[in-house]
Amino acid sequence: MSQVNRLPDGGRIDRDQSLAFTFNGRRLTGYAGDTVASALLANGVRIVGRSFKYHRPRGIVGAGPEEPNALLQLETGGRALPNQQATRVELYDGLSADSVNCWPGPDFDLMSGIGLFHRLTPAGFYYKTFMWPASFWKYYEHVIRRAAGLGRAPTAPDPDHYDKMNAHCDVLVVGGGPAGLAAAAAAAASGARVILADDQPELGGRLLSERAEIDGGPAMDWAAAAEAAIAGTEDAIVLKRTTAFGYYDHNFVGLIEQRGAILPDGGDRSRQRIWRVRAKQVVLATGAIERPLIFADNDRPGVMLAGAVRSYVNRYGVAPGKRVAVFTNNDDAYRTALDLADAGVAVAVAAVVDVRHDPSGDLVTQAMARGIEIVDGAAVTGVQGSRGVRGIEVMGLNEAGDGVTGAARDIECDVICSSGGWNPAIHLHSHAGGKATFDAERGIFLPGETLQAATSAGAAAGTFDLAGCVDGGAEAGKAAAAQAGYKKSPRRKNPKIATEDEAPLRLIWTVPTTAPTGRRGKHFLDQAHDVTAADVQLAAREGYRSIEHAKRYTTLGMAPDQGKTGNIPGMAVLGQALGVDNVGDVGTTTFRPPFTPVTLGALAGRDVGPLMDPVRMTPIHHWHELAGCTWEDVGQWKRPWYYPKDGEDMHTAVSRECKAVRDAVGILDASTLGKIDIQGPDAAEFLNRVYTNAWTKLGNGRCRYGLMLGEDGMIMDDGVTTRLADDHFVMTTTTGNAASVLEWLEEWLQTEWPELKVFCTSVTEQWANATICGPRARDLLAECTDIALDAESFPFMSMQDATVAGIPARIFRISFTGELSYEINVPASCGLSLWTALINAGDKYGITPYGTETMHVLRAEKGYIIVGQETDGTTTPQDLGMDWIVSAKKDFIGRRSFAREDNQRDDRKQLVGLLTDDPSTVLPEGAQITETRLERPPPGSTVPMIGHVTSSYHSPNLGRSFALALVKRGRERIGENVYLPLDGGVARAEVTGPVFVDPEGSRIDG
Amino acid sequence: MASAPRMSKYSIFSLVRNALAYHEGWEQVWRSPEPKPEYDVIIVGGGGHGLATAFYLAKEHGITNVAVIEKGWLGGGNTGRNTTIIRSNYLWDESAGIYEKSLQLYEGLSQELNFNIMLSQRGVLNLAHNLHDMRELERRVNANRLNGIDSEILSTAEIQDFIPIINTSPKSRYPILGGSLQRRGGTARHDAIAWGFARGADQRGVDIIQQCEVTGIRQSRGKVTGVETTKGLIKAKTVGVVVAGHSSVLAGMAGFRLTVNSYPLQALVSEPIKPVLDTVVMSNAVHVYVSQSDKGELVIGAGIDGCHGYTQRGSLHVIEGQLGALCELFPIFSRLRMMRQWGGIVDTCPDASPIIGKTPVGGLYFNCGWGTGGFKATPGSGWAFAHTLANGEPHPLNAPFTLDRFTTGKLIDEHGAAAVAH
Amino acid sequence: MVDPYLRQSPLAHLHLDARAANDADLVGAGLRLSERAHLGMINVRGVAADPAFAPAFKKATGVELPTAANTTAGKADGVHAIWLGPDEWLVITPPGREHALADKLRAATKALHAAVTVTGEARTVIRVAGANARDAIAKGCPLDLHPRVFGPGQCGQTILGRADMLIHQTALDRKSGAPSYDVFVLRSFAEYAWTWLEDAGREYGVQVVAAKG
Amino acid sequence: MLLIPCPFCGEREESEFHQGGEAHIERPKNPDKLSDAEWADYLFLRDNKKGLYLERWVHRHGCRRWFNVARDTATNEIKTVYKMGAKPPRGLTKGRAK
Ligand SMILES: Cc1cc2nc3c(=O)[nH]c(=O)nc-3n(C[C@H](O)[C@H](O)[C@H](O)COP(=O)(O)OP(=O)(O)OC[C@H]3O[C@@H](n4cnc5c(N)ncnc54)[C@H](O)[C@@H]3O)c2cc1C
Ligand SMILES: NC(=O)c1ccc[n+]([C@@H]2O[C@H](COP(=O)([O-])OP(=O)(O)OC[C@H]3O[C@@H](n4cnc5c(N)ncnc54)[C@H](O)[C@@H]3O)[C@@H](O)[C@H]2O)c1
Ligand SMILES: Cc1cc2nc3c(=O)[nH]c(=O)nc-3n(C[C@H](O)[C@H](O)[C@H](O)COP(=O)(O)O)c2cc1C
Ligand SMILES: [Zn+2]
Repeated sequence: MSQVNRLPDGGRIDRDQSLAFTFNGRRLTGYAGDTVASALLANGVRIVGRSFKYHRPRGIVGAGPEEPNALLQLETGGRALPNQQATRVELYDGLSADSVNCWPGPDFDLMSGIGLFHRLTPAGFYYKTFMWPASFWKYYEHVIRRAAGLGRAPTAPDPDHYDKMNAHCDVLVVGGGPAGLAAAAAAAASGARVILADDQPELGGRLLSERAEIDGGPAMDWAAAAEAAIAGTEDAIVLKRTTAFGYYDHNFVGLIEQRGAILPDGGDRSRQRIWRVRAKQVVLATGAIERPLIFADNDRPGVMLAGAVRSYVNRYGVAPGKRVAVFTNNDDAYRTALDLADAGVAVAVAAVVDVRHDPSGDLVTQAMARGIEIVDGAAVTGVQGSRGVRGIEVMGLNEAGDGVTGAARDIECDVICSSGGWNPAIHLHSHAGGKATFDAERGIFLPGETLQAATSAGAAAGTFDLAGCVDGGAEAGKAAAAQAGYKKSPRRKNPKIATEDEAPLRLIWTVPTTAPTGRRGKHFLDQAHDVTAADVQLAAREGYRSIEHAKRYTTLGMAPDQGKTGNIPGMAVLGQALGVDNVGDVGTTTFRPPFTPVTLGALAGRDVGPLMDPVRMTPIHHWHELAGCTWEDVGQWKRPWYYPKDGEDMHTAVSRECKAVRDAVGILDASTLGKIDIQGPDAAEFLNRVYTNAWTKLGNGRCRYGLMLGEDGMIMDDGVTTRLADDHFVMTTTTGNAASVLEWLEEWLQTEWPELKVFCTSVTEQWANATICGPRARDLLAECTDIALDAESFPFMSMQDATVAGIPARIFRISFTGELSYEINVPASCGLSLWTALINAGDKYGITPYGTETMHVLRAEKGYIIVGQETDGTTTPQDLGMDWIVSAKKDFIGRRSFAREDNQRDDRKQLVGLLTDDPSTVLPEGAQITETRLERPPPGSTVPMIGHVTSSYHSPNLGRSFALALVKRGRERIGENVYLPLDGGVARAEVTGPVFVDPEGSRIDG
Repeated sequence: MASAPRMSKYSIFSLVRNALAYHEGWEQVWRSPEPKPEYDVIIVGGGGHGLATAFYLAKEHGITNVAVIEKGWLGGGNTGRNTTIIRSNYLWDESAGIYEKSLQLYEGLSQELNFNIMLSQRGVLNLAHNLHDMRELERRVNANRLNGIDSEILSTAEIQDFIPIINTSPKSRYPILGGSLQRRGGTARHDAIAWGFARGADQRGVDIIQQCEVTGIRQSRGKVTGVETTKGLIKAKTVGVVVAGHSSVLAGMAGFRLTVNSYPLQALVSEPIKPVLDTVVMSNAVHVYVSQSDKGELVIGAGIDGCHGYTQRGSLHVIEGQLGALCELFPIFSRLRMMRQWGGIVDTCPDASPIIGKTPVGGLYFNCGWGTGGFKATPGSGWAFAHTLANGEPHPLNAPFTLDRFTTGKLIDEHGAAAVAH
Repeated sequence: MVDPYLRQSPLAHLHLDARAANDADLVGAGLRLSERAHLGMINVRGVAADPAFAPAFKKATGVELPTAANTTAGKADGVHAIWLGPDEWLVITPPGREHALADKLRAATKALHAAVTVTGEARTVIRVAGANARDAIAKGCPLDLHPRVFGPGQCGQTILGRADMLIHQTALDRKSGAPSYDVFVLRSFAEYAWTWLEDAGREYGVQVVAAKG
Repeated sequence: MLLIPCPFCGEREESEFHQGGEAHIERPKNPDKLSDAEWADYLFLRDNKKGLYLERWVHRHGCRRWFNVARDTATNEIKTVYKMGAKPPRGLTKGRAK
């Protein structure tokens, strides 16, 4: 049998289902129910990787999310998953895993030479060196970067997908150990909606790893019954393989569920799902995480957590070694000794080394009875074997616990089970602002005051006996349900659980050896980042006295395991180095989400690819698409940019479209413009306040252009508003601002002027808008409608209801191009019909669909602005020469700001036109303008600028280029030259007025 | 006054020497003095800006009877939680001036401080996803170049060459149309900035007093006389307040209000991986930015949270949104995992520019409003603020950034350049 | 009145009728989707506190004004009213009846501070039914749709993925007992919402069904 | 991730809302009578309080109504919500940043 460490029987694995996998190319087998870690251990693999900084050989330490060392690269290509904790990956057939951070492999790693220089590379050494010569840092950095990092990113896009589920419940229970099961069962029994989430494939928590009994039978039988009871209640959701990763404000908890049958491949389902849970009450039954004892060379492969070894023996049927020593400061680790002793002949317990004198609890007595040697009042002072434990050196511990006494004794062993006590997993409690209180006796942090509707139960609350966990869990579940409004709870009987008497632990934070810490072997606190007790002591010595400084200086707790095993010992080492009385006063670093790393793609969910953001489509969208337009993104809308005919480039297409509008007729889909229906007796007064010009006297059926300012006096939006009746207007806004303008209007109405009787309703999408534009527009429209269209009957800036192509329509005679123009609005569902009718009827007039680019050229030729292009949040109406639209007679939003000093400056930038010397030069939009001819300066020196180009095009109508610009004192400069330093040299341009075509406005009537 | 306590220099030689002595000979990077009853200048806030101010006060102006008062641990505010992006490609002349000064100081800072701040000038690329973005970039690049700041436009193809793993597909929801690149931009090790300035200031005699919160600002006849702290009253006739997210709180103590609003700004890091991204990439339109640290994590951020707050944590939906954008831009990041997320408290100004200068109270100066983007300004801001404190008048570099500009209307609107945080 | 053949629903290009015919024999799909195109909709604003308003509304529409938050009144396949806010309602009519009803509403509220706007063109309605309707929607909607909280006749304005949605639980499905929802989205978002729902439903099986109007 | 009780629709997720800054900033009745400094005060100067903070929210993706929220910006605890135009509930008054 190749699984040399597999016990002959026992465990929760399925020995009938053998699974093949590879590790660093080696073919191995394990069983269904194994994790990669248990399978590797079963196969006798000891070295699973190399350490981050010193490239020391490392083995498996834990059996869960606390694992610092066994971070593997899973699979390859697009399915690669770096840095996976072997202890959390369920084995599957065909799995392929590799070690990270070593080359060519963990057994022989070329970088291990680095370890020789370890004395030169204490915490933070890089801050002190690599500075000379200054210019060399980039080479040093290159080397540092290559050396750092762990696994490798996938090399192809993710073939899997992810999704999310919003969920609500009365009681969310996190953790499905005895406490969580009891809590969930109690809450569910009361009728509350319960969600129970546990990160393991099976519920039971620690019970999966222990030989505990409840009601006289295996505790897992009790767990199975509890699970069935919960799952059996209406509305309960039980989520396995689901980790609560973050606890956020107002009882919002993020869970991540693994859904694919195997970790790296979701199959047809989403690989992982984020549950966004809003709970009325939360019970945190997340258990506790064992912490190691910090002794010299405690990172050698074979040094493991005692509780983890119990998991391997009891849950996975694996004995990680043949001769196991236990090193403990508490009674719980004796369970490991007992379980190993009971595991059969394959494994022997070398000894229990206990830092306490005369340990005395029930478990100790049992161990003695089993004939296990107990070396009390002793310390492990050294580990033999650099590539794997071969034995330990043990010496007596002095009274104070800070020195060793007596003679050294060697004990042969290949595994060391280390236990320094258990830390309640208060991570989630702390995420959302919960306090932690220090229990100095036990050296642990307990959940304190919380800002959330939450309680902790079981080991997470510092209750370590099983009976207490079950009882406390049930109480917490019942209380949570009651808080959520489910007061009635059925009577339950407490299960019978025998409790062993356990003696207190003895806190020894760093286990002394024969030399000061750091001089003989390394005492690792954070194996993932290679942080030692000496590093933390150095930090303290150098003045990084705050735990937060020490963390950042040494990188303690900053690796993917986030210091689940090392943080608390690290804090204590710092406390001792600083000489504080109560190490708890040093405090913890801040617990932050996620509890364990969360896939970025899962957090993105389905908001990627085609669903990344909605594509907003007008009713005519698909016509444009068939016509082969190119699109411009405007907010979420797609708008036709231009319509290239076969072989046309943008320039040719746009020129053709521009000519068509000025010479014949063009048609534009303007459906995206914002439209707001404004009704009520105070509607005109309201417009007076939000626009710069006056609205009271506007006649019914008449249209007026308006500028909207922010209260800071800067232009915010513009558009045409039409009076439909005395108390009824319809406002148009720019496409991009449609939603924000409506919200702005509502804000003023609701918060500032509730006395105004006005209602606003968005009708943007109620109407499709086809705008026909050009000298033949009237002829075209006449074919489709019966109303009189001559300039007198239907004058510029007016509106009429009519039927166009059989469709009821609102026609607005307004123009953004200076040409005769009709904006025909029809019910959106008729938009496409209208459009095709106009296209067909317009054929004989040479109708040409045009896009936003042509629209921009044509409006610029007329000097019409685009908000966001000619304006940038610092532009006033006066800057644009639009004083004419600013009423002096009334107050309006923004008016007071004009009077401020800066708006009175005489060198403000003003809107002007520019004509380059060379008519073929189209200036880049955004080009900067200088007063005199200046080249671009060399880096480090500057050239004064007087403005910039806002819009710039080639105009087929002018037969040349032209531009609009904002230029200091621009209007005074008309007729003068300015300069534009560009990539290819300096261009010269003459300043002109901003209107290039038809300044008299004679074309407006066709 | 307090002479330099220790002057040992960091170098490869000192490293070797100390290694032989088991690193027991290293001196404290800074002392932990008890506050004196009075100082010439008090700086409230031991973030990068406050410490830089103290350093330049001592170094450039010879004013060393200075206390920096920090309520927590130095560098623990936004300085300790930012995404470390450094660049100077701002639009307006005023901003270009101070940010470029800052970048220049950064370029010599490791040597000046004798502390490796790991300035990594790997380039900062701003992406454009629509025509409006493109125009804005073009405008800024042109302005930068006339302001002597290196800046260039990259086409989509050039971007693909530059960053092979980026998704430039024209089929993506918001295709990349181009970008602007400042090659001198990059990142630096944020903690090192705080520690290096602290060490430099301390060596020159500045008292850095941590775990000491300012609880009141004493005034007499319109002039500041000192600050009340959790360690008692400390007097000074010149007080500079540099407390970022807490600026309004301090202004409240002094009896006036500011134009800043404090918001959570979040960031997160992925687990560490081998180098895949050698540039800082930012996108306003899809709202995300990312770089890879020397240690291997992807450092990822986006815009501020939606509502005011002093909680130093934010809302998950903001993170969810930014990661959608990230996975669109970098499809190979989808399977990587978030290792840690956190928040800072940023003090945003209506025009996305800072306030550095006088206040209604004589002798009391504020330096705040850096919002989402003041890390890059740390040395420049400290340099200019030190000048202001030393002379009682602003330096021309910070003269435009007055509180008064909100009265006159002379705002310096950097929303375009300030981007999604940075 | 416009000829119906001139009108196109925002999902017309997806040829849902053909797909429905195709899917007619599908069994076991957990999600059933259809477009209820061209429903008449009237946006009504008014002052709920004005004692004359509710009666005027009732008189014109024949439906009680729903004043309790997140509730509706009337029959989901006839004229009904949906609460949108404290002074805002959406009146739904069978196709083609909205203008006449809007005129009646205008007349009835003439003397009051009210606004009546026909807005049905701006939206379409996707009916989401089947055993997994709630699950599919819950993938992108933060509302608690659990039957204890959100029952037949209830409504809410909220979010679906990245689009705004008005959701109305019309009935419990007669066959499965599962709730069925009308999801109102702006027409420009219709394709997004449809695609989104189909994608959300993939794991449950999606059947396109013919609209019943 | 706040859960905000819209006074009209009930408790809803933060992502449905938009915060509109400090509450109870009234537009001056007669802007022309104000000095530039007073105008700037109205436009830009804010309490930005740490602790109990009165702010305006709009239920953007819901009923589109604006309302006031009294929230502790140091803990995110929402003390109460109240309608526009209403005075802050007793004991929850406006004040400077503390
Ligand atoms: C997530 C995030 C990402 C960012 N990314 C970037 C980026 O990529 N590039 C960039 O340029 N900028 C970035 N920034 C902004 C940048 O971090 C800040 O502008 C900058 O660090 C501010 O430095 P500071 O020294 O002014 O403030 P801080 O570092 O915040 O220092 C202020 C100090 O004042 C102390 N203090 C407060 N109140 C008191 C009191 N009453 N008494 C005594 N002390 C007090 C605080 O404890 C704190 O230490 C980011 C910010 C965040 C939060
Ligand atoms: N004697 C001792 O020293 C000692 C110390 C600690 C624990 N224990 C024993 O351990 C058990 C504790 O019971 P319990 O129920 O409190 O804890 P548990 O450890 O049995 O169960 C906790 C469960 O929560 C899961 N979990 C943890 N964090 C999670 C998260 N963020 N999301 C999802 N799931 C998460 C874990 O995987 C585990 O399944 C008892 O049997 C107790 O006796 C004993
Ligand atoms: C640029 C940068 C890189 C970081 N890298 C890591 C990291 O690799 N590992 C880690 O645990 N935290 C990392 N952090 C986050 C810090 O641990 C911490 O969360 C942050 O400084 C905020 O402090 P707080 O969480 O203690 O409040 C990083 C922070 C920054 C600003
Ligand atoms: Zn609401």
